[in-house]
Amino acid sequence: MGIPVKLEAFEGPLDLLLHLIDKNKINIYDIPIVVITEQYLDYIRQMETKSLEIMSEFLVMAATLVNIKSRMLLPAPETEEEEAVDPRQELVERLLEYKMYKYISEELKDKQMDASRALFKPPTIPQEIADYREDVDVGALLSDLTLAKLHEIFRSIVKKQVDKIDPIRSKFGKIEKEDVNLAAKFAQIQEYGLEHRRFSFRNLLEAQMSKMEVIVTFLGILELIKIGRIKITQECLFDDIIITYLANDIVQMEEASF
Amino acid sequence: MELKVVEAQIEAILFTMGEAVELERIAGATNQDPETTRKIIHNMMDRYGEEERGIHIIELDGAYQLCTKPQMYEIIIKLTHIPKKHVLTDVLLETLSIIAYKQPITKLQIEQIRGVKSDHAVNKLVEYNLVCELGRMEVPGRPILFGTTEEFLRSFGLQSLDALPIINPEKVEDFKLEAEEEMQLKLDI
Amino acid sequence: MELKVVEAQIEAILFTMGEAVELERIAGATNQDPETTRKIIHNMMDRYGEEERGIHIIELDGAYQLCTKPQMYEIIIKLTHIPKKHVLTDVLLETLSIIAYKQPITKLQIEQIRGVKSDHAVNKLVEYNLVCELGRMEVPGRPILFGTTEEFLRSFGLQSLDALPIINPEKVEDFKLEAEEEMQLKLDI
Repeated sequence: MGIPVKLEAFEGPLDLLLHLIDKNKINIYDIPIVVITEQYLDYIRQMETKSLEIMSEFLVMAATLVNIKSRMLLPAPETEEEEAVDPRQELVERLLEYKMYKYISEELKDKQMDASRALFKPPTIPQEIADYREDVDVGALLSDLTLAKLHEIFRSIVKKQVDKIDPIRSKFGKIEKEDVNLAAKFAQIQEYGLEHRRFSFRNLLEAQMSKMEVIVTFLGILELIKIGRIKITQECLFDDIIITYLANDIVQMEEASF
Repeated sequence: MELKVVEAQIEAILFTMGEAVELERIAGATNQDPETTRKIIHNMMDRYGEEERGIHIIELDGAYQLCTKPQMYEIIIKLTHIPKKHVLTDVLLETLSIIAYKQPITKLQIEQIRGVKSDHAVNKLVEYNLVCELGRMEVPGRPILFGTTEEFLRSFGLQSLDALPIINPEKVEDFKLEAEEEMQLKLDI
Repeated sequence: MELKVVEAQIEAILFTMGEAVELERIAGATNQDPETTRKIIHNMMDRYGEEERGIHIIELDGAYQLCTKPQMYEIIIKLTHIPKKHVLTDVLLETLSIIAYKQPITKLQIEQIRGVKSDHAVNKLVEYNLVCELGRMEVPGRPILFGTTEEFLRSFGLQSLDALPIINPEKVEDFKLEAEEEMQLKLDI
């Protein structure tokens, strides 16, 4: 297409659908499914979202639209008693409900604006009165509670926890997290130091491949300062920090106090 | 006891406590029955409202609290820095209105209406103390039911949940008409 | 400006500020000269004093403050001594059972099990003396560890925590199998 399209951020699939309906100035009760579906799919294609979860919500809506579209293309089955239900019906109901809440939330926003102009006063209860604490009658509080009941409550929580584990997906392989070897990194910084003697802290961090490596490098530097093997200088606030390697050898991590 | 004395006592109570105080507690402290107390307070509310006063009494779900009248805001900010309340994003407002109208409601039900995951929004609202847990729904999985708090009423200037803006059935009709009027193309399959 | 309006403004200022406010600041905010402001305030002080009011304005070295009248002290004591009704809600029961069985446990761990913020519930249980702090966990942030109190044991007639009913490990296994079967059913459809 070549035309840069500025995508608005939509809160969810219903939000996008409402926008399309609004943009085309069409009646919500009479959505031209074909047109809307095409535009909808178009938007999804242009969407740059890295979150699978968000994307999948939009895709579900797209699938619903395509489903409605196909059902509308098929001849309605001839039934004597029931009147054929418009496949768009459910969608329209959802859209209307959603639109209502969008409207209400605007009303609430105004109310909040007004209400925020009233100011309250913190409690000024004299200290000796504030210090008074009545005893809570634990016995009365627990009167209906038996150990068995407490146990039952805990069991149902445990069951809920177990339910949450998806037995299918939990058996899938894991994406291995990268392994940054602390000891190796520690030695590596010192080797670099032996070779360069004076070097830039910023450059050192920029040379790291991942966030985890940056963190480990930073920890390594801190440790080397602590054991007096390097010193650091900085000309001005927020300037680059210059590291000077003072030692003539390398210590192993075990000797340091990690 | 003389009415004036009781009124003075109620004023002192509300002033000292600062926060909302339940009718029953006020009644207990002033030795009045709750219904009489309620009448006295409402009488005071009217007077505070009519007179040229800088403060008034508001009602929050059967509790009462003293606060400044909104029109005093401009004068007060000249003197003191007023901490900004949490600015609610559209997402949070939308979620909050669903909870306000449909309470008690589960996260799943909210998500069905919004069409998107709402964990983050619900958690934020709980964090802001606008929404709280009401208990559990007795269905498999026992999901948590959410509802609005007293802080919600206060932040939105509502006496009780009955004071929520009404979703008028006519409004639905309006939306429909609006859409029809604006309609320029009526495409059909 | 009308006198009544200035009086209302002064009342609102003193109410919001809580502490003593210097005459000059009040005068500045209300756009009056200090001498006029002083007269207005003293006029208000007289009225508050004469009328049967619960609060009055006091002067402190050229500054003014709203506070309750001394004779209201008793009524505040009475109010704060009215016993509040305490109930163990579902939320509290759940949190208590988790703490009982998983102690020592941090707030974050409780939240992970419940899936929602649980500050309020934990604080209430501490207030009720059913739960207390056991120390801190030696991890970054040093979060507080919670456990049940002696009072908790006493109330249930337990000699020690070992006497708590045990969750059968087999039971957990059963739950897992159940869940797997349910999932399989869904897939088979």
